[in-house]
Amino acid sequence: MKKIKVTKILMSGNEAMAEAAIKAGCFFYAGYPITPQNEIPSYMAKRMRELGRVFIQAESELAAINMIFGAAATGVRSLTSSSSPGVSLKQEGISYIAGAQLPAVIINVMRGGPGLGNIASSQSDYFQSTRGGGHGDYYTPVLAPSSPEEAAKLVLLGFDMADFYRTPVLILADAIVGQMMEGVEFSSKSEFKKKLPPKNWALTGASNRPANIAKSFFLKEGALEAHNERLREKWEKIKQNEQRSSTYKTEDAKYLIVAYGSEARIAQEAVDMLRAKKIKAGLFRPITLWPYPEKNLKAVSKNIKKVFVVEQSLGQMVEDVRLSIPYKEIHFLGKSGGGIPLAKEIVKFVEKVTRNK
Amino acid sequence: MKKIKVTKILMSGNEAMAEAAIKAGCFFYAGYPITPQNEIPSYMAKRMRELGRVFIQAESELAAINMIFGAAATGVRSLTSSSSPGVSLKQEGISYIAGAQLPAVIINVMRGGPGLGNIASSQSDYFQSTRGGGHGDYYTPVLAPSSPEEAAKLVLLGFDMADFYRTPVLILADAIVGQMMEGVEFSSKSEFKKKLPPKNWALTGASNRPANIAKSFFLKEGALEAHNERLREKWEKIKQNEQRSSTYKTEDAKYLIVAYGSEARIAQEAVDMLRAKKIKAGLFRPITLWPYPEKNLKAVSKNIKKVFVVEQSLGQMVEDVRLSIPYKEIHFLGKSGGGIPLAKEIVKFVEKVTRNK
Amino acid sequence: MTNSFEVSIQKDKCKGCQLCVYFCPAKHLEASPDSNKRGVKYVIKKEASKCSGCGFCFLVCPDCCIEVLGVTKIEDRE
Amino acid sequence: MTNSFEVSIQKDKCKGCQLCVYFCPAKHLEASPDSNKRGVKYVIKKEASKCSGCGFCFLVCPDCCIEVLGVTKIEDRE
Amino acid sequence: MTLNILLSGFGGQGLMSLGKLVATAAIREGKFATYFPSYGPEVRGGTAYCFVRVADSPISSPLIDSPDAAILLNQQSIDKFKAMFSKKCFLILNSDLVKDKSQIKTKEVVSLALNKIALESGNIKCANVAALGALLKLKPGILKQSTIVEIIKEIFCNNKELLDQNIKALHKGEKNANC
Amino acid sequence: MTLNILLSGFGGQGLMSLGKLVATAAIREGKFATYFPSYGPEVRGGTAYCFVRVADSPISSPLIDSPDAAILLNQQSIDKFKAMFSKKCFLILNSDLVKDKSQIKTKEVVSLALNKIALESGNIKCANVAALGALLKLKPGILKQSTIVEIIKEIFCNNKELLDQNIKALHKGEKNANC
Amino acid sequence: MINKFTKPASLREVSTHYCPGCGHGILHRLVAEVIDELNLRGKIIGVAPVGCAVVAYDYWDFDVSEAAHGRALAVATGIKRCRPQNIVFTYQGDGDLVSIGMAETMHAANRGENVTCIFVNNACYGMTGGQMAPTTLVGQPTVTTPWGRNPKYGEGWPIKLSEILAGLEGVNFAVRSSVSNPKQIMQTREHIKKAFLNQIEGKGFSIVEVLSPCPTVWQKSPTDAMKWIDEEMVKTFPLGIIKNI
Amino acid sequence: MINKFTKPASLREVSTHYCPGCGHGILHRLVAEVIDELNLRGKIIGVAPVGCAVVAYDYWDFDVSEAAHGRALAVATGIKRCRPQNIVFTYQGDGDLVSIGMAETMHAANRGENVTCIFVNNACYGMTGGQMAPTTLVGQPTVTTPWGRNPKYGEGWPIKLSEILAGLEGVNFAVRSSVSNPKQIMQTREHIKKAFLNQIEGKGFSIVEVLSPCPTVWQKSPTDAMKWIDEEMVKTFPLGIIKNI
Ligand SMILES: Cc1ncc(C[n+]2csc(CCOP(=O)(O)OP(=O)(O)O)c2C)c(N)n1
Ligand SMILES: Cc1ncc(C[n+]2csc(CCOP(=O)(O)OP(=O)(O)O)c2C)c(N)n1
Ligand code: SF4
Ligand code: SF4
Ligand code: SF4
Ligand code: SF4
Ligand code: SF4
Ligand code: SF4
Ligand SMILES: [Mg+2]
Ligand SMILES: [Mg+2]
Repeated sequence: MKKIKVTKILMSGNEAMAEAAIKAGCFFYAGYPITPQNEIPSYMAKRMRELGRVFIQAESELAAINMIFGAAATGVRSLTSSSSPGVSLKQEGISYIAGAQLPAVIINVMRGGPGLGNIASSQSDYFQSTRGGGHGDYYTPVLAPSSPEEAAKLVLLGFDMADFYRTPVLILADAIVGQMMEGVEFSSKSEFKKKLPPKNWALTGASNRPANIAKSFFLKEGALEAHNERLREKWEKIKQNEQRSSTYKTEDAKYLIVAYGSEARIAQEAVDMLRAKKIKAGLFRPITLWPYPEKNLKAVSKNIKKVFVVEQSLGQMVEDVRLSIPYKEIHFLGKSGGGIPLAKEIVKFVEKVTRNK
Repeated sequence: MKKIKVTKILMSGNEAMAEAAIKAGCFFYAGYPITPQNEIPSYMAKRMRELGRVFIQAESELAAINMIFGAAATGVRSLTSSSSPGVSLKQEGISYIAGAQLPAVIINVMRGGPGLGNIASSQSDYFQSTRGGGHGDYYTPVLAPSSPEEAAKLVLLGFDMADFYRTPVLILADAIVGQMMEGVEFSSKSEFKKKLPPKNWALTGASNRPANIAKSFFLKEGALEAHNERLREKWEKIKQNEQRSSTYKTEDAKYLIVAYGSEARIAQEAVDMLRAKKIKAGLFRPITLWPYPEKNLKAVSKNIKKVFVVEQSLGQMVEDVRLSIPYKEIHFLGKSGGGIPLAKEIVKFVEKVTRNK
Repeated sequence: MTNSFEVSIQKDKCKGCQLCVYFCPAKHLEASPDSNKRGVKYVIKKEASKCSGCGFCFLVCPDCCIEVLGVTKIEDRE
Repeated sequence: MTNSFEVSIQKDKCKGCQLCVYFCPAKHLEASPDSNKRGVKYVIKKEASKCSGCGFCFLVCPDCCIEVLGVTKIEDRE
Repeated sequence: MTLNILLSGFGGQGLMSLGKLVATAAIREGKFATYFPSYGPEVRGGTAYCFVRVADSPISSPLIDSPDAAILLNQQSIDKFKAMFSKKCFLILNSDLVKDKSQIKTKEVVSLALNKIALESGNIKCANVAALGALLKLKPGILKQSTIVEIIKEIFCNNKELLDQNIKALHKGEKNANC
Repeated sequence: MTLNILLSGFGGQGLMSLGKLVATAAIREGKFATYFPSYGPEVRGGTAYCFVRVADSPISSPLIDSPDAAILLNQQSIDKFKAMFSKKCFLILNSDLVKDKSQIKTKEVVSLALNKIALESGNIKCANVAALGALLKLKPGILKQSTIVEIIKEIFCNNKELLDQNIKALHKGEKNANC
Repeated sequence: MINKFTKPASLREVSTHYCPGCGHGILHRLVAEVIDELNLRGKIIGVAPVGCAVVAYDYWDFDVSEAAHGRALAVATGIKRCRPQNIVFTYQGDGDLVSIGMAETMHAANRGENVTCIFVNNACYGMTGGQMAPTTLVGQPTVTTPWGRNPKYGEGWPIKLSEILAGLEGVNFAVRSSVSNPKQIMQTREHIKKAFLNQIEGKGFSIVEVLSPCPTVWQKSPTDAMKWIDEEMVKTFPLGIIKNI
Repeated sequence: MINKFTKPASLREVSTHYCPGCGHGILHRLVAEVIDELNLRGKIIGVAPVGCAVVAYDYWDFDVSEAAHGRALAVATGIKRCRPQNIVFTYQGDGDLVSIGMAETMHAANRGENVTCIFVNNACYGMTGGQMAPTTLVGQPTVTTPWGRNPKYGEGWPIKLSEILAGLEGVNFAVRSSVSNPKQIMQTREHIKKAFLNQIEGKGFSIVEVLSPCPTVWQKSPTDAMKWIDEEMVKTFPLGIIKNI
C-alpha cells in the first residue's frame, strides 16, 4: 500500500487555488461572489488582508476584470475568479488583457448553463475558454485541474506562464473540483522551468525612463495587423511548448476514453470497471485544454481502436479530439446542465459501442 | 448584359439591415453606439420614432441586450446591434436569451480585435458567434451576409428563424459589408417558408390564462439537464433544416476556395483571376455559419483536389471546414486585425500551393 | 357586538421562526413542543383564545401560514 | 521696466480654429490668407506688435502651437 | 479497503462537518479520502448531504453511485436517497426524526435515538458525532477511534464544553450501537 | 465595362458624397456599382477617401487594389495612395492644393484648379463636382452627364442656390478638362 | 388598514425556499396583496432578480420575467416600452440593484421609465452566502469583510440608493420603509400601492426601498434580526418618504 | 497665475487627431502643465478612456494605461491599490464615465479610491460621431435624438454626475469648470492641481468636471462652441465647487 505523506491537509479545490495564488505571490485579487466559487473570495478576503496585500470585492465581474487589467499593468501578480455567467461578463476584459499582453490568472469554476442555469457541475464553457470567448483573434492558455491538489499546482504554473508569455491564463475548473475536498500538499514552486523575464513594460511611473503604455488599440493602418502577427507567433510558441496531459492504463489499451477535470476522475473509475470486465480501456486526460495536447493524443491513440470522449456538456472538447485525430473512430457521451456522466454509464456506453462491432 | 432593375437604391449594409428590420416588423430596438455599425442606431433613431415604435439608446451594450430580453419576452420582434467589443459584453445576455428560448436578432458588424483593436474590417468573432461565446451549452443560428442586399434578406430571415425556433439569431457581418454601399432591393417576405407558431408563451399579463414565466434558471435536480436536452433537440433540428450556402463556378472546379462575408466577394474575384489563368478554381460561400453548411460542403468538395480557406482572421472558420471534410487537403490563408486577404494575394497563394505539387 | 377570531395555522408550512409569537400582542401563540415534517417547532395557539384579531401574526409571518378570520358570533347577527 | 513679448506660432501644427484670434484682447492675431499643409488658414501675427503677453492665445490653443515668450528688453536689464 | 459513505440530514445537523471530520481522520491515518458536499446557499431549505470516500489507494471519482454506508439524520434523507441504497448498504438512522422506514430495503439498518443521545451528551448538535461513534463501532477497521478523538480535540481546542459534549456523544453513540 | 475609381481628399471636400453620387448614377443607368468609404470618426483628422466601382455586370469585391481613375483633391492623398497607381491610372488633381507632383508616375494626369473653379461656381465645396465634370468628359462612356444632373437635381431639390452652384461646377469642370 | 388577513390569490399556495424569518416572504405577500387589491393580476408583469428571490415566480401567480443579475431594470424597460398598457415592477436585492446593476438602475431611473422598483435592502448578499453588499453597514461583519466593513480599507460606505435616485428628475416617488414590525409592514404595503397607482397615472419611476431581515447571514434569530433593523439599520437608512411628486 | 506660456514637457511635440477647436487639446495641456509643475512625471500614471481621447498616451509623455470603454476607474483602482506611491488619474468623457461606466464610477467614488477623475463633459459622443450622451442638454439634437433630446420620449435628463458623486462619502473634492475662456481654463488648471494635491495627501476620490467644446458634433464654429458653453451649457451644469473637504 502506497502511503501518503501526512503533511497533506484536507482542502477544497477552491481553497487550494486561493492558497496557491497566495503562495505564488499574488498581490491583487478582485472578484465578485458567485456560486460555486465563493470560497475563493472568502479565503482571499481574510488572507490577503492579513498579508498586507489587496483584496477587493468588486461591484461586478466587469469591474473585477478591469481592475485586473490595471493591477496587471503595474506588474504585480493578479487574480480574479468567477463562475460561468460571471466569466461571460469578463469576456471583453479578457480580450483587452490578451490584446495588451498583460499577465493575469482567471479562474472559472464552471456551473450549469446557459443563462442562469443552475449551480451544479458542468463543463460547458469549454468553447468559450479555448477559443477566445471574447472578440478578436486571441487565445489564452487553459489549465484544467482534476483535483484540489492539481488545482493548486496549476495555479502556480498559471502565474508563471502568464508572466513568461505575457498573457492571461485561464484555470478552468468544474464545480466538483472546486467544491470537493481532498488531501492537498502544496509545492512551493511551479513545474515551469523557464526563467521569467523582467517586467520592464510595467506602469510604475516614468521615472528616468521613457513612458510605458498598456494598450490594445492600434489605430495606424497595418499596426494592428502587425501586432496580431506577433500575437500569433506567441500562440504558436505556446502551442509548441505547453501541451500537457496525463494517461491512465493506456499502454495496452484498445479503447481510449478522453475526459478532463472531474469527469476524468469518473472516467478513470470507468476504466477500472472496464478492465475488471476484461475490456482494455485507458484514459487520456488533457491538462491544458488550450493548447490542446494533440501531440500526446496522437501518440497515445496510435494503437487505439475506438475513442470515447466524455464530457459534462453537449459535446465541446470532442471537436478538439476530432481535429487532433480525425482518422479515428470517435464516440461521444455527454450530459449537460449539471448532468454528470457516471462511471457505470460510461461503462455501459463503451460496452454498447464495442459490442456493436 | 444582365440589366439590374432600377428599383434598387444605393444603401450601406448597415442601413439595409436597419430598414429590413423595420420591414420585418421589428418593434423594439436598443443599442449602444460603436463603429462600424453606428448607421444602424442612427437610422433606427429616426425611423422607429416616426413609426411609433421603440428606439432606445441604451446606457451600454449590457443594458441593451437585457432590454432585448425584456422586449422579446413580451413577444414583439426586437433587435440590437453592435460591433465586436460590444458583442463580447452581450455574451451573458445572449446566453440568457438562448436559455429562456426567446426570439431576438443580434447584429454584429465585426471590427479588428482583440481588445480595442481598431475599426477595420475583420472576421475574428467567428468562434464566439458559432460556438456560443457565452457560458453554457447553446448555439445560435449565425447568418453571414456578403452584400447589403443579402444583409437585408438575412435580417428578414433571421426574424423568422428567431420566432420559429424561439432562439436568438446572430447576423454576423464584417465592417466591409456594413460600410459598403450597393444597390439594394428589398423583398417583402423572407425565404423562410414554415408557418410561425403563436407566441402564447409571451408575457402580456396573465389575464384569463395561467401565468407565463420567462426564465433560464432550473433549480430542481435534473430540471436543467432535461431542459438542455430539449435545447439539444432544437439545435439538432436547426442543423438539419437550416444549412445555407452558395457556390460560384464549382461545377468543374479542382480547387475550392471557402470564404464568407466580404471575403467571399474578394475570393470570387480571385476565382475569376485564377480561371483567367486556366486554374480551375471555385468558391464555396457559407451563408449560415452555424449551422455550418457541411452537407453542401461535402457535396461540393467531392471532386475537389485542394481546399483553400480564406478569412479575415488568424483561422477560425477553417476548423469547421476541417471538421466537415477532414479527409481533404486544406490550406489556410488569413489576415487579422484589419488585414484583408486581397484577390491577388489569394491567387498567389493558390498558385504557390498548386505549383508545389 | 362581540366578535371572535379564528387563527388558522398550517403546521407543515411553518418554519418556526417565532416571529408571530414575538409580535402577538395577546400572547396567544407559542412554539409547539414537537417538530413538524420540516423538523422545526411549529407554532400553535394557546388554549384560551385571547386573540384580538389584530392580524399582526399574519402580517409578520414570512411564510403565509397563519391566517386570521374574523368570526362574528351568531347571537350578534341581526 | 518695459517688456516685449514674442509670440511664436507653429504654422503646420495650427488647425485654424481661430480661437486664439477670437480671444486675443490685443487683436494681434489673424488668419493667414493662404493655407498650410493641412489645408487650413493658419494663424499669423499682425505686423505691429500690440501683444500684452497675457497668454490667452496660448491658453485657448487646443493644439499648443502658440507659445508666448516674455522678452525683457536689453536696455531694461541691469 | 474502500468505504463510500453518504451523510445526510437537515442543514444545521452538522453532516458537513462530520464528513470533513471523517476525511481529515482518513488523511491523518495515511489513507486517501475525498469529500464532496451538496453546496450553495442558492439551494436553501433542502437536504444537506455529502459523500465521503475513504480508501487505502488513490481515489478516482469523489461521487458515489451507491454507498457502502449511510448516516441519515432525518426522514427527508431517506426519501431523497432511497433509490441509491443497494441491499448491502449499511444504514444508521436517527429514530428521533425517521418515523417511516417502510421504503428501506437494505439488510443492515441501525436505528438510534441520536437526538436523545446528543441531548444526553449536553448538546443536540452532537447527533452527528454520536452517529459516527456508532459507525466506527459497527464497521471496525475503517478509522481508529483515537484519530477521530484527536481531531475533535483539535477542532474544539478553544472550547472545553463543546469538546466534552462531542467526546461524550462519540462514546455514547458507540455504546448504544448494537446491530 | 468596369471602372474602378478612387476619390480622396480632406474630410469636408465632399469626396464621400461624390462617390455616392457616382454609384447612384450607375445604378440609375441600370449598371452595377459598389461604394466603399473610409469610415469612422474614430479616425479623425486623416484623409477621407472612397472606392467606387462601376460595371455592367455584378461586382465581386468592393475593394480596389489599383484604380483605373482617381480624383485627388489634396497633397496628402497622393502621399497616401501613390503606391497604388499603375502606369495606366488616370488622375485628376486639384492643382490648388497639390503642389508636389514628383511622386506621380502615371501617364495621364490632369491638373485643374478645382478650388478656383468651385469658387467661380459660387461655392468652394463644389470642387468635388467640378472634378466629376472633368472625369465624365475625359472618360466618356462611363456615365451619362444627364444622369448625374438628374441626381444632383434630386439631391438639392430644396436648395436652388446649391443646385445651381453644383450644376455650374459640373459644367465648368467639364469645360476646363483638356487632357 | 387591512381587514383581510388571508393569503392573497396572487400568492401561490406553496412553501418557499427562504430561511425561517426571511423578509422576502413578507414582502412577496405584500406585493401580491396590492396586486389583488388593485385588481392587477391580469395586467402586472414582474421582473425577478438574481438573489435569494430568484424564483419569486414560483411563489407569485402572475406573469414574471427572469433577469440576469443586476439587469432587472433593463429587462423591465424592454417590457414596459413594448407593453405600456401593463404594470411592470422589478423586485431586487441590494447586490442586484445597487452593486452590479448600478448603471442599469441609475439610467432606468434617469429615463423616468414608468415602472416600479421594489428594493429589498438586507444589507448583505443572501443568495451567495453572506458577502458584503453596497448597503452593508459600517462595522458589519460579512464573509468578505470578516473584520466588519471598514471604509478605511477601501470597502466603501453604505450607499443610500433611494436618496441618490430621488435626485434624478425621472423619479417621482422614492421612499423607505421596512418589514420589521406590523406597522412598517402595513406602511410598506401602502408604499407599494402608491407606487403602482403612480405608474397607472404614468408618473414615471418609483422606488420603494424596504429594509428586510436576513437572519441567516446576520447570524441572528428572526426576532433579533427584526430588532436590529429597528435599532441599527434605520440609523444608516432612515425610514420615510424621500421624494413624492 | 501662470507665468509660462510654453508647451509643458509632459506634452509630446506631436499633432493630435482632434478636430480644430476641440477642448481635449486644451485639457491635455493643462494636465501636463500641472504634472510638470508638481514634478510628478516620474510618479504619475494616467488612464485613458475610450472616446476621442483614446490615444491620449500618444500626446502625453508619461505612463498611461488604456481602459475598456467605461472602465477607466476600475483600471485606476487596480493600479492605485498596487502602487499607492504613484499618483493615478483617469481622463474620461461623458459617455465613458456616466453612461456605460456608471457602475464603475459610482463604486470607485464610493470606495473613496484615492485617485483623480478628470471628466470631460462635451454633452455628446464625439468619437462615434455625435450620439446622445447622458449629459446632452434637453432639446439638443444629436444623431440619435434627431428632434432634440426629449425626456418625454424616455430619453432622460442630463445627468449631473459631479453633484451625485459629491453626495458620496468617499468623495472629497467635486468641482466643475470649463475650457471655454482663458479664465475658466486657468480655473480648471487650479482644480486639477488641487485634486492631485488631495491625492498626495491621501484624501480619497476627487472629480474635476470640465465643460469642453466639441465643435464637430455640435456643428458650430470653434468660437461659437465656446460661447455655447458659456451661455447654454452652464445653465444645466453650473460652474463652481460642489464639494471640498
Ligand atoms: C453575473 C452574476 N454574478 C454573480 C452571480 C451570483 N449571485 C447570485 S445572487 C447574488 C447577490 C445576491 O445579493 P442580493 O442581490 O442582495 O440579494 P439577496 O440574496 O440578498 O436577496 C450574486 C452575487 C450571478 N448569479 N450572476
Ligand atoms: C464596449 C464599447 N462600446 C462602445 C464603444 C464605442 N465607443 C467608443 S468611444 C464611445 C463614446 C465616446 O463618448 P465620450 O465618452 O463622451 O467621449 P468623447 O468622444 O465625447 O470625448 C463609444 C460609444 C467601444 N469602443 N466599446
Ligand atoms: S390576530 Fe393578533 S392577537 Fe390574534 S393571534 Fe394574531 S397576533 Fe395574536
Ligand atoms: S411567523 Fe409563520 S413561519 Fe414563523 S413561526 Fe409563526 S407561523 Fe411559523
Ligand atoms: S499673449 Fe495675449 S495679447 Fe499677445 S498675442 Fe497672445 S492673446 Fe494676444
Ligand atoms: S488656437 Fe492654435 S490651432 Fe487654433 S488657430 Fe490659433 S494657433 Fe491655430
Ligand atoms: S439567506 Fe437571508 S435573504 Fe436569503 S433566504 Fe435566507 S434569510 Fe432570506
Ligand atoms: S469629435 Fe468632438 S470631441 Fe472628438 S475630436 Fe472632434 S471636436 Fe473633439
Ligand atoms: Mg441582499
Ligand atoms: Mg463626450
